[in-house]
Amino acid sequence: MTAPTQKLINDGNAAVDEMLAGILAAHPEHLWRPEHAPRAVVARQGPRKGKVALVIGGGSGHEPTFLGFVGKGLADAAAIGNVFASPPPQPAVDAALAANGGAGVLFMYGNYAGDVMNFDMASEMLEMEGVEARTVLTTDDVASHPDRAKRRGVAGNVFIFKAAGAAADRMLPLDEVERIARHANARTFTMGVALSSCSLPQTRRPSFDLPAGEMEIGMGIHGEAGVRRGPLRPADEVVDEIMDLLLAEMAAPPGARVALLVNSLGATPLMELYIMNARIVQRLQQARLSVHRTLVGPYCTSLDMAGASITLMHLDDELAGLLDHPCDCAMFRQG
Amino acid sequence: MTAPTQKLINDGNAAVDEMLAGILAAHPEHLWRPEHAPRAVVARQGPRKGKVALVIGGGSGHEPTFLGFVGKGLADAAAIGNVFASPPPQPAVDAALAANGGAGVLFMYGNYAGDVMNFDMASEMLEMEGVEARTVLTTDDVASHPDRAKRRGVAGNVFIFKAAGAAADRMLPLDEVERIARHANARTFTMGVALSSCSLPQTRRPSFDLPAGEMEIGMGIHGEAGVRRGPLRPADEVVDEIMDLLLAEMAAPPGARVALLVNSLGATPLMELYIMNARIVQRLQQARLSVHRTLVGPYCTSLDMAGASITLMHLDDELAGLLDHPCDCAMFRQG
Amino acid sequence: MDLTTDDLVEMFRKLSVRMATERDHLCRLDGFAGDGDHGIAMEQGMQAAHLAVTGTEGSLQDLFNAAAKGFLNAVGASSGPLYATALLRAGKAAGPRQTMPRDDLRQVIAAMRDGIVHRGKAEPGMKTMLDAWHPAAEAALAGASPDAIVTAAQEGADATRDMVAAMGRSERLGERSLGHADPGAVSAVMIVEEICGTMRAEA
Amino acid sequence: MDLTTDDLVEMFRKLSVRMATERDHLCRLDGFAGDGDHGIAMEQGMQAAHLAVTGTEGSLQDLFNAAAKGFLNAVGASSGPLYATALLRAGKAAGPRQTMPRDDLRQVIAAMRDGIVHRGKAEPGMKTMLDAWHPAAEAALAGASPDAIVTAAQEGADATRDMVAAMGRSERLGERSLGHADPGAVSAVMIVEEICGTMRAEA
Ligand SMILES: Nc1ncnc2c1ncn2[C@@H]1O[C@H](COP(=O)(O)OP(=O)(O)O)[C@@H](O)[C@H]1O
Ligand SMILES: Nc1ncnc2c1ncn2[C@@H]1O[C@H](COP(=O)(O)OP(=O)(O)O)[C@@H](O)[C@H]1O
Ligand SMILES: [Mg+2]
Ligand SMILES: [Mg+2]
Ligand SMILES: [Mg+2]
Ligand SMILES: [Mg+2]
Repeated sequence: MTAPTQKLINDGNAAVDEMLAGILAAHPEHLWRPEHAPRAVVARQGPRKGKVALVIGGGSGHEPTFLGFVGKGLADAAAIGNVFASPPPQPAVDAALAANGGAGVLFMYGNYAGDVMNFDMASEMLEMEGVEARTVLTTDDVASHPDRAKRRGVAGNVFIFKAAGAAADRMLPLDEVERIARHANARTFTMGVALSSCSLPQTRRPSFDLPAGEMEIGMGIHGEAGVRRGPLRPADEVVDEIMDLLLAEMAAPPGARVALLVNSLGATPLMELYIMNARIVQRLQQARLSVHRTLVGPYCTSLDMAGASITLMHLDDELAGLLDHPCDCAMFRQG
Repeated sequence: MTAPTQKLINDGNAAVDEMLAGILAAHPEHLWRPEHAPRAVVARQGPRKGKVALVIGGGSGHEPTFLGFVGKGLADAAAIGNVFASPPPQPAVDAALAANGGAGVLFMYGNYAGDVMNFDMASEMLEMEGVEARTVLTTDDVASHPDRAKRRGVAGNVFIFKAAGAAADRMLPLDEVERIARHANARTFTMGVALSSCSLPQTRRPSFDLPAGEMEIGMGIHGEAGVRRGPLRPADEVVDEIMDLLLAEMAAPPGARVALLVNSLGATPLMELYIMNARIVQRLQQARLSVHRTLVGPYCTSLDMAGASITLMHLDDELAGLLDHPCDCAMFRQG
Repeated sequence: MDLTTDDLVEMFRKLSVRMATERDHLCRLDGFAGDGDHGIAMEQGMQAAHLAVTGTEGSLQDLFNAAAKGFLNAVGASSGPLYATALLRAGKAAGPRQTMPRDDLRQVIAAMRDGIVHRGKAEPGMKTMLDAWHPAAEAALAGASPDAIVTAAQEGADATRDMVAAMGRSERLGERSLGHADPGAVSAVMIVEEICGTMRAEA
Repeated sequence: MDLTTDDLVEMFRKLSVRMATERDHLCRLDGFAGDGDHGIAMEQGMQAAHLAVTGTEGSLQDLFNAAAKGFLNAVGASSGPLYATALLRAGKAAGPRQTMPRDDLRQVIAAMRDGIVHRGKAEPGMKTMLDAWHPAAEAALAGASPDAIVTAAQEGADATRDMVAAMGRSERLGERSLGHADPGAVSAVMIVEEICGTMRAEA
């Protein structure tokens, strides 16, 4: 019996609620929580009459995803699940009703069996309340399935939510916001590499085993198995393997513009992400692609997993403008 | 012979220069590098005629400290050292000359033997160029020495640099900026806890050993030994031990305002930092202290070390105003 | 002796204890192909379901409905909606009665299977909990003995070892999901066991 | 035979090789009390110093000055300014000569000690490289044999085991620095060894 993994937590079952208390205490100017809705957080600024309510959500353990992206110009509210578990329908309903501005609700979240079932139940419940709710699933994880519609949603969420949130902040109607959200998702491609297993607060054991000296290309943000396991290679080789696949998937013509996210899965520090970026930009230059915007850091994590992911969003003028739109969230600000 | 630590890097000796290339590629609108000065980065906005030039710097491996805090409203330039090694005098001179607005240069950096020797040599070299350079050392690490003047500078840098940078951005004269910098440092208190060792890119071995199940309270951001080693305790107990010491050191009267930073040492994710924050705010409320501003995340890291630090800055109206001053850096934006 | 609401409360108590005991085992199983949390979901879900039924006055259906709501709100995830729907269907099968013949638990098992199919849209062979629930339901409806129903569920769960996941978090693992039983199918066997134990408990 | 600039270049080559070999050992030592990087600093510093002297035409002093600049710019840290100043003082001691009696390396050793004191303001007993350099310098000035100078440095470095660090990164460790030699003192012994080897090398 090995020692439990090293975590600064209390009771593992209380981790999510304690984290939420800490977040609400740290960011009162950005976030509030409706009464009797312990797992819903709403933006102080943002939700308003006549505006489409963008409601995101999913399991915990991916911070700053999801609730860090709740704020003016981005998401209006988020539903918070247990660690790696979709929230039940009620928090999604609570979040939607608190953010509802009478112009409809758009649910956006990663494409996982659990999330789909729970948010669909939430949509049915909202319908009974006379609130129209639509859904756009994110499916940017190139490694998770050959068929785009069956792919999981991972770090690309940041760009996809950002585009939809900007559209909603511009007071576009639900049809338009939904169209833009689907468009943004269709043009976003992510692939990750894991260097260690994460461990759940409740078990404090590695969720899977990845021996030292090994890496797994394409692993999901919950430890779902990836496309290839092998010896850990130098950063440039790892980047090349991922970029080869991403560039082939994206199939953007020379001269195209992209948005780039170099994301930490949790335990990998900035130095390594920027070392990766040095190689990424070389590859993009070789492909004659220009980078309109770069984000580097922990944007979509997998608890304490070591590793990183690269996201490319193939921009057009519409998406570029939406990414440039200002936003002010507790954990993500721009413009 | 155990496997090298899991890192996404290439040649360990090239890590800092590759990281810098990745940073400059990611943040061209924020940072530039003078010709023939490979280890100096300068803010695109910020440095201007008649303004005191705030130049910070130190060893690499603490990202986003230091160069992530170079930008309008904060530092004008930074000198970049090897991993955990003070930069030599030349990059400090290059950074100072590039940022110089004719109103004098203020060097700010953590109090370490190596940094003091190198930056003092840089000051002498600048003097020969007819540029006045003064120095304010940060000494916020409560655990590092009983005598404040001999303490090391750690995560509190963020608040201390921020206050001085805001003062300089308001075009205050060198005397004033220096006074404010000393004042800010004197009122800032940090203490950390390590849950694992970091490892250097060149060695890829743990720099020291901290067995699983153990923690070290007060460890420095380079792995310098702390004040107490013992079994890892629940987050609330760890926070209480640190807060007891910080509150005693700060000795702020009931009703006082503080700025709070809950910092990751690198591998510890946001969830754990926010769980800590839930307890921290309870302790502050008990002490009848109010939190004017909270920062949570990786602000001053120690490569891939797991652990966290808590920083309290005892505010007065002057410091509160300076912390509220807007800044726009590659890795830190506000207002 | 007929099944009373107290018997039902006792059944959920046993389920809650059982899932707590098996938590880490189920998490490990989920780690091979999924996200390693199935044991936590089942522990929290059954604990909440037991808490809910103990706090509920009313018919057997009222208790099943309370269990469904409790399970769902505590868990979310995939298991939440699946077992919430299963328990609602179980309540319908039990109906607004204070007691029912224990043999009617056969309809309860079948109704749970139907609820899981309705919610999850999976089919047998996709390496899900359905691969345990479906044979169990068929055996229950065919009048098999409680032991035979459990055996059917167990054999169904064992068969998932040779299946490639085609649903849920663990979809598209190829080899890695092969060789390991589906965690949801394994926990399903435990639930079927407890229900059949209750069915058996004549007198 | 007198010491030529070629001999000096050769000495820095040996120092560069030596530090590369001892890198991990010095890092481990630095890990007990400091930040674990001393071996890297010495390896990169001496490598740069060697590169600098090979690229320099001129007097012994010119070569020492080039070595100082090369070491400093490659390293920074504590070792950089300390050894840069030490090497500048060594150059002054050697003077603008193309050759010098090998015995004058005694003054070089003493000058390096003086430079380290000037730059670092430490005193013997503070658990620094000075605890090796100081006794070595005293022995050198007292006319001790090359072997005796090395022994003096070695004994000084060994003595740091029982000292509590009072300077540099590793200050205020109490117990933890006790029992381990100071990495800077240990690398100093290696440098003194190479210098004394060169002093000895009467062909
Ligand atoms: N569509 C579905 N139909 C039936 N069972 C499913 C479906 N999707 C997932 N499952 C079951 O759920 C189990 C995983 O549950 P759990 O780990 O609690 O939720 P999550 O997958 O969200 O982490 C799987 O082992 C599988 O048996
Ligand atoms: N003020 C000083 N005077 C003399 N030697 C010093 C002084 N400060 C540090 N040292 C020496 O420097 C060594 C550490 O060097 P190094 O690890 O390369 O730099 P850093 O401490 O910056 O990481 C110590 O072991 C000690 O011998
Ligand atoms: Mg899950
Ligand atoms: Mg160092
Ligand atoms: Mg699971
Ligand atoms: Mg050192």
